[in-house]
Amino acid sequence: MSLLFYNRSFLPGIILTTVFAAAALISLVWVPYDTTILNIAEKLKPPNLAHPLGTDQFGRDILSMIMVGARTSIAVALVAVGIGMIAGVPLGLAAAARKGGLLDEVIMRMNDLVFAFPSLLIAVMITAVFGASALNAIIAIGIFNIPVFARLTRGAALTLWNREYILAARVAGKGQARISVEHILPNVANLLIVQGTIQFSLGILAEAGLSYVGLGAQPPTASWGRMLADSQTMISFAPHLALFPGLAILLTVLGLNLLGDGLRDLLDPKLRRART
Amino acid sequence: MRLTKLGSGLISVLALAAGISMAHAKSDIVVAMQLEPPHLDPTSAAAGAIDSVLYSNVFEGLTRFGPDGSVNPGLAESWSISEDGKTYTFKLHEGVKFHDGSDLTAEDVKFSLDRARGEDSANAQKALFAGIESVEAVDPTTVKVALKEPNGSLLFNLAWGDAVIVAPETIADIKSKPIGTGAFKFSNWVQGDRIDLEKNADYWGTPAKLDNVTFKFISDPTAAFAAVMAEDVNAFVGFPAPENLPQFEADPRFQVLVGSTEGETILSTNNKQPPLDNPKVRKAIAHAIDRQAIIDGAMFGYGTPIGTHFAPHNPDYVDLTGLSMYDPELSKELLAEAGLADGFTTTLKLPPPSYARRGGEIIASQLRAVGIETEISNLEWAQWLEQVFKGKDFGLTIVSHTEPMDIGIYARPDYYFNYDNPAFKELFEKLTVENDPDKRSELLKEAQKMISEDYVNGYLFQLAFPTVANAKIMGLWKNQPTQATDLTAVYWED
Amino acid sequence: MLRYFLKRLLSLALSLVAASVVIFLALEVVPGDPAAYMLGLNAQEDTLNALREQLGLNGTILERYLSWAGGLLTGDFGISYTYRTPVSEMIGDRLWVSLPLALYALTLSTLIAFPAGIWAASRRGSYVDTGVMGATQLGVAIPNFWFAMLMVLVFAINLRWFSAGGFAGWEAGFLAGMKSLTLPAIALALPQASILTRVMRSSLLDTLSEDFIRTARAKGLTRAQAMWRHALRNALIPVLTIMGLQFSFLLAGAIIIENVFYLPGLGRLVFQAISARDLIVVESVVMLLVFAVIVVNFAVDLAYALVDPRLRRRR
Amino acid sequence: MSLLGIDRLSLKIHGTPILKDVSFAVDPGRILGVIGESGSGKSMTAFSVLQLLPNGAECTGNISLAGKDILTCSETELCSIRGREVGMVFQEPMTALNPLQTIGAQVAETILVHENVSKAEAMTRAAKALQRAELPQEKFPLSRYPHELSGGQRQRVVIAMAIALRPKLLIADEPTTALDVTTQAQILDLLKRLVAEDDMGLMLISHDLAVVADLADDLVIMQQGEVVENGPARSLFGAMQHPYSRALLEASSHVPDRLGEAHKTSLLQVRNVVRDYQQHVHGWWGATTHFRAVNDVSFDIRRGESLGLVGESGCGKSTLTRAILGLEEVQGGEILFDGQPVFTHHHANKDVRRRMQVVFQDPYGSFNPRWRVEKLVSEPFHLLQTPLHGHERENAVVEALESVGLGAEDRHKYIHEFSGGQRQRIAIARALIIKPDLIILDEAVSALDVSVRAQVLDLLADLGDRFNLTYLFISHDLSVVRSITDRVLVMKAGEIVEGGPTDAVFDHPNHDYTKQLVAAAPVLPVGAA
Repeated sequence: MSLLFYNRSFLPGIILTTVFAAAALISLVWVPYDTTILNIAEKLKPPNLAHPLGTDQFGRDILSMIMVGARTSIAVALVAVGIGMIAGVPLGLAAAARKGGLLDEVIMRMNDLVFAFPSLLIAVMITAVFGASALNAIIAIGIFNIPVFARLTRGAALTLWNREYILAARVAGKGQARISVEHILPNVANLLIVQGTIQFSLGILAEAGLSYVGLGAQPPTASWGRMLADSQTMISFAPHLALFPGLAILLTVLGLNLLGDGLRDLLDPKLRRART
Repeated sequence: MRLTKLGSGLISVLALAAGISMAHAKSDIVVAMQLEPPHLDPTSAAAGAIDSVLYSNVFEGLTRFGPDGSVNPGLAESWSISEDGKTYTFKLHEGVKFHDGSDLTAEDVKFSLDRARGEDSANAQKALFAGIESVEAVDPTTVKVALKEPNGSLLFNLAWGDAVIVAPETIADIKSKPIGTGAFKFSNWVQGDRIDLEKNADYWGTPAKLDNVTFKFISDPTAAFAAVMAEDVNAFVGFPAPENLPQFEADPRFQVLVGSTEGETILSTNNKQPPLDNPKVRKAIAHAIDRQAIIDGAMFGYGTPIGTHFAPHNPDYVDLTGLSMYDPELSKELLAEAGLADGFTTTLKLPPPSYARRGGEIIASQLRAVGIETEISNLEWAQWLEQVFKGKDFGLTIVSHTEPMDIGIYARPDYYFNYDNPAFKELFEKLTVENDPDKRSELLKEAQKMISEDYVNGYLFQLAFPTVANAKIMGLWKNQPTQATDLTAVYWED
Repeated sequence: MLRYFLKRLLSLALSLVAASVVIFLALEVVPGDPAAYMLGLNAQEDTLNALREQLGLNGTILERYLSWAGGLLTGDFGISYTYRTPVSEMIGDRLWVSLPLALYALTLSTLIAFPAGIWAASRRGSYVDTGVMGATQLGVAIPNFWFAMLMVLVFAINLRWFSAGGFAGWEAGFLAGMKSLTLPAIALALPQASILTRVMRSSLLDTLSEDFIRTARAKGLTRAQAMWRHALRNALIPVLTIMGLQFSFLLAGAIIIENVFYLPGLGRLVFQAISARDLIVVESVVMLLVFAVIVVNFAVDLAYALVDPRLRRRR
Repeated sequence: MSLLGIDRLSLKIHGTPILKDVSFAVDPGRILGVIGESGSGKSMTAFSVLQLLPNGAECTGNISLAGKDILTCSETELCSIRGREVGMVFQEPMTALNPLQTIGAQVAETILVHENVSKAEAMTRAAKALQRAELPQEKFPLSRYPHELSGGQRQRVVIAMAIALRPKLLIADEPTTALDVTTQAQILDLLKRLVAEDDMGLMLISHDLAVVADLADDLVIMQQGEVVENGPARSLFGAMQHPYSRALLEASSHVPDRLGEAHKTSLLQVRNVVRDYQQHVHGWWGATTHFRAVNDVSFDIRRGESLGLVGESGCGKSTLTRAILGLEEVQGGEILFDGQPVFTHHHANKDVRRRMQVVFQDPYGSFNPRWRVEKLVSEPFHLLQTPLHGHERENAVVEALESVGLGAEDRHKYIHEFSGGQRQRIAIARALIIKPDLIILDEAVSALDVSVRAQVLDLLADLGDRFNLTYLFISHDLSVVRSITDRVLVMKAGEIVEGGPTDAVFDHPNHDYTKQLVAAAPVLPVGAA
C-alpha cells in the first residue's frame, strides 16, 4: 500500500481525480448556490468572498457551476468508457479466440471502419441526425471507444493465448468462451483499467469539445465545455469566466492521465518486481 | 534565448508582411456581418444575408427603403396611382445600365415582377406580389402594374429586397455572379470568408464614395469581437455580442450605433397545445416573465420591451407592456385558476441566435419560479424550421420576427403558433383593403391590442441592431428598417 | 510486395465503400428539408415542391446513393443545395485552408516532438526528462480550443501580433497566409506534439533497451552513436503509426479550431452545411475526411514496408 | 602476464551486491569456461569487463586487459577498447542484430568505428570477416537483412562482428543456449577454430557443464556472485573441491532410479497421423499455403513405459503433442487411446482426455498468475463428469501437492511465490490430480537449472513407479531423454526417422540424422563424476 504513495504519478493523479469526483458527488446533494436560479443583478462578478470563483453572465455561482459541470463531464465520459468496454472487450476477446478466422476478420474490419471516423466526425453525423444532446455526445464518444477497447483486448489476449496455461486449460477440457472469461479476462483487466482511465480523460476532453461547439450537453445542464463557449465573448472583460472551467478540464484530465500512468506502473508486474 | 530571439524575429517579419496587406486606403472598407449569404440571388431565397450584402449596393428595386424606413423612389423616379387604386404607372430613370453594360428597360421590370409572382417562382416572399394582376411595359421607361384589388402597401412591398429588378439574360448565373444596377458591382466571392464589391463607375445616380467594399462573414461572436478589436474589419453590422458593446463604447477608436430593427422578439407559444391552448395559462406565462431581466441578461441592456407584435418606432405602436407586467404571484394564481396549481411541463425549443439561447435559459428559470418546467432543446435553424415552424411540434420557442409590418401572420391560422381567431382575421381583411391612413392606424392599434389581450405569444423586446465601426466611418445606417447594409453613402472622415 | 500492395489496395477500396454507405445512410435519415430551409418562414408548398424537384431530392434511396457514389468516383460531388455551386469546387477551396493547416500543425508537432522526445530519452530520469514529461502531461490535458481562446486573448487582442482569425488568403502572399494559420496550427499541434513527444521518448527508450543496442555498444559505439545510428530508425516505426493517426485527428480537430479562428476550411463548411441542411455537402466533406484518414493509414502501412525490411519480404 | 586478469572484482547495483571478490585470468589462445546457474553472476562478470553495466553499477577491485586497468579508463578509452580489443557474442542471436540494417553494414560498422577507412574497404573487410565466420559471400551477400537468416546464421554474423578487428579477447555469453544442438556444435567448433587462428583469449560463459567441458582449457565455476572453483579443465573435472561444483557435476550426469515395468499392451496408438496447417498470408480472403507439420507418423506407447521423443525445434514434436491431447484435429490417420479415438466428431473425446495430462516447459508461463495454487491444481477436475466438491476436492489437491513434495499450505499461495523447480512440481501435481494413465512431458525440465532438473527427474521417476504412469517424454536434450526413457523416437521435419530402445538408438544410431544429433550432443568427459 505504501508503494502507492511513492509513485510520482499516482499520488497527484488520485488526489486530482478524487477532488473532482468528490465535487461531482457533493453537487448531487449540495452546491453553494442553486445553478438553476438565475440572478441577473449579480451577473459577472469577479471572484469574491461570497463567490470564490465569481459569477457568470446570468449571475450564477461559477464554483457551483463547475461542481455541477463535473457531474456532466464525469457521467458522459464514464458512460462512454462503459459503452466502449462493454461492447469492445467481448469483441476483442472473441476476435482473439478466433484469431485468423472469419469472425476475427469481420470484427477487425469493422473496427478499422469505425477508426476511420474520428470521434468528432461521428458526433457531427449523430448531431446532424438526432440533434445535439449529452446522450448523443455519449454515443459518439462511446462508439469511438469500442474499437479502442476491442483492439487493446484482442492484442493483449493474443499474447495470452500463446501462454501455456491456456493450453493447460484446454487440456482440462475448457472451451474458448470459458477460457476467455476465466483466464484471459482477469489477465487483461489491468490493461483495461489503465486504458479505461486514459479513455476516461479523453472522453472528458471530447465532451468538453463537443459541448464547446454546441454538440454536447444542452442547457440547463451545466457543462464545462459550454461554460467556455458562453464565456468566449466575455473573456476580455471577465476572464474568470473562461479561466476556471478551462482549469477544471485541464486538471481533471491531467489527474486522470497521471492516475493512468501511475496505475500502469503499479499494476505492471514487471515493473513491480523491479522496484521491490 | 537564441530561440526566443529567432521567434520574435520571425513574428515581426510576419507582422510586417501582414501589415502591408492590412493597410487600407481610405476609399476601401471591410464590413463584417454574422451570416454569409447561401447564394447571391435576393429574389429566390429568404436568407436576409443576401439582402444584407446586395440590397441597394448591387441590386435596386422600383422603390427603396430609406435609413428611417420610409419608402423612397428607386429605379422608378416617379409613379402615379389610378383613381380606383388598382393601377400603378411607374416612370423609370433614364440611362440606367446593368453592370454588364446593358440598359435597364421596362421589359426587365416586367420580367422581374412576373418571375417573382410566377407559378414556378422560388421567391420567398411570393405573397408580396400576390395582388398583382398584370405587369405591362408601356414603353422602355414606363411600366404599368395592374392590381386585382387596391393595395395600400404596394410601394412598400416593391421596396423589399425580394422585389429588386434583374435582367433576364443574367438570371442563369445570378446565384454566383449577380448583375444589378447599383452603385457597386460584384467582383469576387471567397465562400466561407468574404464577398468583394467594387465601385460602379457608370452608376446612374449619386456615385458611391468608396472604391472597394469587402463583406467579411464572421459567425462566431468571439471571433467578431476579436476581429473588431484587432481592427481586422472596419465595421461590424449586427454585432452579435451585446456584452462587448460597452468596451467598444469606451474605446475612442470605435463608434457604436445601436439602432432599431423590425425584429419583434417573442416567446412564441403553440396556441393549440394543451395546456397552452388555455388563455389563462398563456397569461400566467406572460406575467411570469421579467422582460427587463431578459434584456439585461441576454442582451446586456440592449433592446426595447414590447407588449405586442409591433415595432415601437412605428408611429402606430401602442405600448401594451402593462398587460403583462412581471408578477409571479398573479401568475401562480392564474395557473391555479386554470387547474394547474402544481405547474406543468412543456418544451422550449431554441434556435441558434444568442437572444434565443440566452433568453431561453433566463425564461426557463423564470417559469420554473412559478412552477412551469421547461425542457430546453437547442436547435439549428434547419431543425427549428422543420420541427417548430413546419411541424408545429413545440410548446414554446423564442424567435425574432424581423420582417417589417408582419402582424398579418396572426391572421394565418396555419401559422406555426396556431393562433386561430376569426375576429382577428376579419380585422386584418379590413386593413388590407383600407387605404385611408387614419383608419389604417386605427385598425393596426386594434390588432395590436387584440393579440396582446389574447396573450397569443409572450412579447419580449424589440431586437436592437448594434453596429460597431471605426470612429471615422460616416454614413452608416443606424436602424434596420429592412435587412440591408446600404454603403452607397458611406465615406471615411479625414 | 506488389501482391501485398494490391491486397491493401483492395481492402482500402472496401473500407471506402463501407464508409460511404455508412455516411450516406446516416445522413439519409436526417430530419429536415433543405428546401424548407432555403425558402424560409413564409414559403409556400408549391414553391417548396418545385425546389425539391430541382435539387433532385425526390429519387429513391438507392438511386440517390448510386448517383452520389458514382459522382464521387469521377470527382463530381454534386451541387450544393444552398450555395448552388459544385460541391467539389467548394471543397477544393476549403481544402486549401484545411490541408495546409493540418500539414502546418503536423510539421510543428514533429518539429517539437522529435527533439523533445530524443532529448528526454537521452537524459532519462534527469530534470530534463522530468521537465519535458511534465510539460507533455499539461499539453495532453489542455483542451486545445481553450488554449486557442487564451492565445487569441494574448496574441491577437492584447499584443495584436496576429489577427484574431480569418484567413488572409494565399493570394495575399505565402507569408500572410501562413501567418493567419499560425495560431490555429499551434493550438492544433500542442496536444499532438505532446503525445508524439511521449511516444518518441518511450519508443526510443524501448529501442535503447534492445539487445542490438548492446551489440552496438560492444562494437565500440558511444551511447550517442548507438542512439543515432541504431535506435532512432527503429524507434521511428511506432512514431510513424502515431503520426498517421494524428493526421486524422488534426483534420477532425480542425473542425473545432477552424470555428475558434473562423477559418474558411472544411470544418466550418461542415458546420455551416449541417445547420443549412446541405446534406450533400455534409456527406461529401465527411466522406472526404474519412477518405483522407483511410488513405493516410494506407500510406503509413506502405511506409512501414519501406522502412522495415522485414515487412518487405514477409508480405 | 595474463591477457585478462580479474582481481577481487566486486559489483553492486544500486547497493545490491552482485559479485563478490571474483578473480580469474584468461590467457591468449586459451579458452576459459565460466559455468554457473542462473543468478550466479557469470554474465555480469562479462559485462564488467566491457563496462557495459546497467545504471547504478559500482565496480571495485581490478580488471586488467593487456596491461590496461579497465576500471580507471574513461568512456572514450573504453569505446576504443570495445570491439577492437575485446569482442563479444551474446545469447540471443534473434535480437542481437539491428533489424533495419544489412548484415554487411553492421559488420562493417565495427571497422568504421575504430579505423579511419573508406566505406568500401570496410565492406570488403566485413565480407572477409563473414567468410571467416563461415558465411560465404555467394550464399550470404552483405546485402542480407538479419530476418533472412536463421538463428545459427545470425550468431555467425554476431561472431563476425566481434572478430572483424581480430580482438585479443572474445567474450561469448551463452552463445549457443538459444540454438539447436547440431547448430550449437557448429558454432562451438567455429569459436574454437577462431581462437586457434587468431591466438585470442576466449571467455565462454555457459550454464551447461557439458558444453564447456569439451572446449575449455580452464574452468571457473560461479555460484551466487562468487567463484567457487577455478583451475585447468582437465584436472578440475577429476577433482572438484567445492560442494557446489561437485553437486553441479553430479546433477549434470544424473540418472534417476526407475523400476520401469513396461506392459506388453499398447496404451496409445498413433497410426499414420498427418497434420497440415493452413497459413493465412493476409486476412481470410488471402491465398493460403499448406504446411505439413506432421507427416505419416506411427508409433505405440505401451502401458507403463517411458517413451522419449527427440528432435530439434520445428520438427513437429509440439504439433504431435497437441494432436495426441485431442486439442487439434488431424488431417490423416488416427490416434487411439486404449482403443478409443481421442477425437470424435470434430470434438475431443472427453472419456479419453481425462486419462491424459501434460506438463509444459515454461514454469513461468504455464500458470495463470491470478489464481491460487488450489484452483490451478484442480483445474483438470473440469474434465470429470462429476467434479469433486468441498472437502473431497481439497483433499485431492493436498494429496497431489504432497505427492510432488509440496506442503498442504502451499495451496493458498499464488504462483509467483514459488521458484522454477517448485512450479514444475505444481505442474506435475496438476497433471496428477485426476490420476491419468498417460502424462506427456513436453520439454518439462528444459528450462530448469541442472540441480533442480535432477530433482524433478527423480520425482518423475518416483511418481511413475508409484502411480504406474506412462510417460511420453518430449525433449531436445538427449542426455535427459537417455536418463529417463526406455524407448526413444527421433523426429525430423515431421517424420519419425528412427526408433528403438533408448540405449541402442543412442549407442548405435542408424539414421544419419540420429548420428548427427548424437555426435553434436555435448557430453561430459567420461568418468568425470
